[in-house]
Amino acid sequence: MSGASDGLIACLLLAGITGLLVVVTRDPCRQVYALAGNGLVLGLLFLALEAPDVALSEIAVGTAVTPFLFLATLAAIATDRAQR
Amino acid sequence: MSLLPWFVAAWLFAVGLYGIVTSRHCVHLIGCLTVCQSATYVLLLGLGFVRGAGPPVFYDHPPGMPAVDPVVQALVLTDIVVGAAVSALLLAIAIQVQRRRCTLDPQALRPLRPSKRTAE
Amino acid sequence: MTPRSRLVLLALAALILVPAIVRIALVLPGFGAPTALYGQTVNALLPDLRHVTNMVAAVNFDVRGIDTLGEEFMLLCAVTGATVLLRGARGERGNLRAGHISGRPVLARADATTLVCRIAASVTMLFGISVALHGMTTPGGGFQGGVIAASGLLLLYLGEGYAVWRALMRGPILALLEGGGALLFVLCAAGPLVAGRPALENVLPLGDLKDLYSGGLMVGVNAAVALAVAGGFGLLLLEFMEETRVPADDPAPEEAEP
Amino acid sequence: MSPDAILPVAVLLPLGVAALLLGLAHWLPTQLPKLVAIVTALAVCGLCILLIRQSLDGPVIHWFGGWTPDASHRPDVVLGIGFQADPASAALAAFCAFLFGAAFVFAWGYFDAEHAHFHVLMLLFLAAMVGFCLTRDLFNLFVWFELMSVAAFALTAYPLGRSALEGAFHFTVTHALASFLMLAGTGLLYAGTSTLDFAAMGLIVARLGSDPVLTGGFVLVASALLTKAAILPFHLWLADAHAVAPSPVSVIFSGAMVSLGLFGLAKLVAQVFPADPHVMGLVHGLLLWLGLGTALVGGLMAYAQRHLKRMLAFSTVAHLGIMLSALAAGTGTGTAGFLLYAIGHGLVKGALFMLTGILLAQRRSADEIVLYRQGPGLWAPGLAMIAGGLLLGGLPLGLMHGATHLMHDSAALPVTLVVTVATALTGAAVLRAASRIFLGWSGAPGPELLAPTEREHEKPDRPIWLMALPPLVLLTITLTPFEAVAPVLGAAAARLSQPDAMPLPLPPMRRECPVALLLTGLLFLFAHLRRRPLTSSARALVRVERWSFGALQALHSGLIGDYVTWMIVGLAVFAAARIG
Repeated sequence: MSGASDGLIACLLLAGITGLLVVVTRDPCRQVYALAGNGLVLGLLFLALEAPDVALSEIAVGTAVTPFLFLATLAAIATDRAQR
Repeated sequence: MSLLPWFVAAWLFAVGLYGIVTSRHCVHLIGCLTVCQSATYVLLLGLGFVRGAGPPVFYDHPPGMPAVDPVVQALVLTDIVVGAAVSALLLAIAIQVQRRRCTLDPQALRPLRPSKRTAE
Repeated sequence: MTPRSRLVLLALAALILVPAIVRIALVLPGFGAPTALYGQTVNALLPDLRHVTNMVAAVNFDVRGIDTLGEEFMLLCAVTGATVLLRGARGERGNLRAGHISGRPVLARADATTLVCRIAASVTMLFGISVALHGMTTPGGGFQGGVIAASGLLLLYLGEGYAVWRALMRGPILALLEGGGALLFVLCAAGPLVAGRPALENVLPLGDLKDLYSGGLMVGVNAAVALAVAGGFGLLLLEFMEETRVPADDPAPEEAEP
Repeated sequence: MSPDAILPVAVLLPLGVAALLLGLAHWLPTQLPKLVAIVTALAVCGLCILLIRQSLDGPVIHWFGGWTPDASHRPDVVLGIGFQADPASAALAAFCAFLFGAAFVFAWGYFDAEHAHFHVLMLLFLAAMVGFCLTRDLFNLFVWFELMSVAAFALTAYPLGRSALEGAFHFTVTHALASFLMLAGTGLLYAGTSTLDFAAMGLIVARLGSDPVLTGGFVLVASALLTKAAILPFHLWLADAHAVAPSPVSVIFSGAMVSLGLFGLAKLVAQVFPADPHVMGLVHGLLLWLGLGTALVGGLMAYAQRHLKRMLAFSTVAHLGIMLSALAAGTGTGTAGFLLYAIGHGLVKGALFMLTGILLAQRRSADEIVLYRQGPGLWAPGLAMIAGGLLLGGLPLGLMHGATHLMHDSAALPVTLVVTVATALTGAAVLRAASRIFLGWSGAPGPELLAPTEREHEKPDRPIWLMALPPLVLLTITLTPFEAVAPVLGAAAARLSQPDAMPLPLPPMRRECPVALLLTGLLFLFAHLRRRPLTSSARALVRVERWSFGALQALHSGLIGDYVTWMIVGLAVFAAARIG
C-alpha cells in the first residue's frame, strides 16, 4: 500500500520536474525530447492513478504523435531557413 | 501528501505560463502550452482517484470492487484529443509563419503592424 | 511590454492567486478520498446495464457518447484545418506526388531494414486494431487503437523510404476513412431517432460480459472512432511529412511587404 | 418521431453533412458543397425556429441514449447528457444558423479553389454553436466551446497572409489557455457537486451554499467564457483575430461567436448559481464594472482605428461590454435586453463586416484613409454602411433600440451614461469612415492616423449584387419593430432561469430624446470639423490626445506574451474581488 503510494508521489514529483525541463529547454530541437519524456512520465503517473485508458492514449499521443509533429515542424522550418 | 496533486497541477500550469510569457520561439511556446495542459490532466485524474481502489475496468476484478472515477477519465481522454488537435493546428500555423516572416520569435509577431525589418 | 515587465506583472498576480489556490486546495475533498457519486453510480450500474467491463469505454461511447461525437469532430476539424493551412501554400495540384529535398540523394535501404520495418509496422498496426477491438473489455478503444495504427504508418516510412511510402498513402483515401468514420458515428447517433428512440440509444443486442462483442451500439461507435482517428492522424502525419520535403516555391505574391 | 428529436437533429445534421463533404471532397464538383452548405444552414435555422415555437409551451428536453435522470435510480445523479430548448437558447441557435446562411451566400465563389474544406469547417463551426446553445451539461458545453474554437482557429488562418497567421496564432494560444481554465473549472465544479448537469448542479449549489471550490470553479469557467466574449482584460485577442480573418468568417465571429460566450455565462449564472451569494456578488459587482470598462475601452479604441475590420472588431468589444453590463444587472428586463441586443447587434455587425468585405473585394482595401473617395459606384453598400453606423450609434428604430431601451429601464444612471458614450463612439467611428469613403467628406485625421493597418484585399470573383444582398437583408431584419418580438422575448428572458416560469411583462417603449444618437452626431461632426492644429494651444491639445490614444494602443500591443499576462491578471482581479 505504502509502496504504491510512494510510487505515486514519485510520479507526481517527476511530472512536475519534467514539466519544468520542457519549459527551460529553450532550444526547440532538444525540447522535443524533454516533451516526449514528459509524456512518458505523465503516462506512468496515469497508470499509478489507476487510469490505464488515459495512460495508453497519453503514451500514444504524448510520446509518439505529438513529438513527431514537433520534429516534422522543426525539419520543415530548417528546410525553409536553409533555402533562404 | 493529500495536497500534493493540486500543487503539482498548479505548478505545471504556472511553469507553462512562465515559458509562454518568456518564450523566444513559437515552437517552444507550443511545447509550453502542452505543459499547461498537462496541469488539467493531473487535476482531473487527481480528483477522481480513490486510494486503494482499482482501475474502472472490471475484467480481472469483478464488478462491485472499489474503483476510481471513470467519468473524469473519460473527460481527460477528450482533453488529450483537444491537446493533440490544438498542437497540430498551432504547428501548422508556425510552419506558415516561418515561410511568410522568416522568423518565429513571438516578440516579432504583431498582426497588422508593419514589420520594422530589424530581425534580418 | 518586455518579458521582464510581464514577469513582474505575473508575480503580482501570483501574490493574489496563490492564497486563493491554497484555499481551494484545502477545501477540496482530500486526494484519494471516495469520489463523486456520478462515477460511483457508473461503476455500480453500467456493467449490468450495458454488459461491458471497461467503464471508461461505457462512459465515452454510451452514457456521454455525444461528448465523444463532439471530440471526434474536433479532431476532424483540426486535421482539416491543418491540411488547409499546409496545403494552401503548396497548392492543391502537387499533393498527389511525393515532394523531395533537392540535392539529397535517395538512399537505398538495406533489405534487412525494410523487412524489419515491415514486420514492425504490421505488428504495430495489428496491435492497434486489437486495442481498438477490445475496447469494451480491457483498457483501450477506438481512439487509442486508431492512434497506434496511424503511428504504425511511420514505421512503414522508415522502411520503405519516402517515395514508396508516399505512393502507398493516398490523401483522399485517408480523408475518406476519416470522413467515413465520422459519418458512421453520426449514423449511429441518428439511427435510433429513425426508430423513434432517443439519439444514441443502445438499440442493438448487448452481447455478453467480457465478450469481444459486448455493449451493443457501442461496438459500432467504437469502430467509427477507430476509423476516424486512424484516418485523421494518418492524414496529419502525411501532411506534416510532406511539409519537410517541399522546396519553397512559395505562392504568396500578395504579401504587402514594404 | 417525438418532438424533442429535433434537438439532436439540429446538431447531427450539419455534422453529418460536414463529414460527408470531407470524405467526398476529392470527387465532388466545386459548386455542390456551396449549395449544400446554404441548404444545411437554412434547414438548421428552420429546425431551431420550430424549437422556439415548441418551447413556448414548455421546455423541450432530449436525453441522449435515453439516459434520463431516472435511469440512475438515485436522487441527484444525472448520468446522461441532455439538450434542452428554452425559447432563448433556440432563438440564439436559429439566429446563428441564419447568419451562417447569409455568410455562405456572401462567400459564394470566394473559396472555390480549395475543395470543400471551407464549407466543412464552417458547418462544424455551426454545429458547435448550435450544440453550445442547446446543451445543459457543463462538460458538453466545454466540448462545443472547444469545437467552436478549433474551427475558428483554422478559419482565421485560412487566407494564409502574414497577419492572418499571426492573428490566428494569438487567437489559438489565448483560447487554448482559456479552454484549460474552463476544464479545470469544470473539474472543480464536478468535485464540488458530483454532477455535470446544469439543473442538478443548481440544486446542489443551492443546498451547499457558498464554498470556495464552487466559487473557484465558477471563476475559472467564467474567465474562459469571458475570453471568448472578449471582456477586459481578456479581450486583447479579438481585434487581431477579427481583423485578419476572411470577411465571411469575421461576420460569424463578431455577429454570433463572441456573444455566445456571454450567453453561456448568462445560462450558467441563471441556471447553476442563482443561490450562491458569493458568485452572485461577483456577477453584480465585478462583472458589471468589467462590462463598463470594456465598453469604454472598446469604444475609444474603435474611434481611433482606420482599418475598417479592426474598427468593427473594437466596436464589437464595446458592444460586448454593454451586453455584459446588462447581464450583470441581474434583472429580468436586463436579461431580455441582453438577449435582444445580442441578436440585433449580431445582425448589424454581420452586415457591416460584409460591407467591408465588398470594399475589400471591389476597392482592394479596408483602410478608411486609403479608401478616401473610393466609394462612388457602390451606392447600395454606401447607404447600407451609413444605416449600419446609425443603428450602432443609437438610431431609435428596430431591435437594437428596443434592446437598449430594456437595458436602460433597469440600469442605474452611471451605467446608462457609460453605455451611451460607448454606443456613440462606435457609431461615430463607422459613420466617419462611411462618409470618408462614400461621400468624400473628411476633416484632418485624428488619432486614427497612427493606428495599425495593412494593405490587403479579397478576391472579387462574384457579382456585386450577390455580395450586397445578404447585408441588405440583415439590415432589413434589424428594423423589425420591438413590439413584434416582445411576447417571445418576455418568455425567453423568464425561462432562461426557470424552465416553466410565466412570461415576463416587458416595459412598453417610450418616446425619449435619442441622447445616444445626438452624441453620435456630435462626435461625427467633431471628426469632420477637425482641422490641422495651427495654434500652439491646439498643438498641445493634440499632443495630449495623441499620447493618451497612443498609450491605449500600446496596451493592445499585438504580442502574445502580453495577452497571456493580462489574462492571468484578469484571474487575479477575480481572486482579489472575492477577497475584498
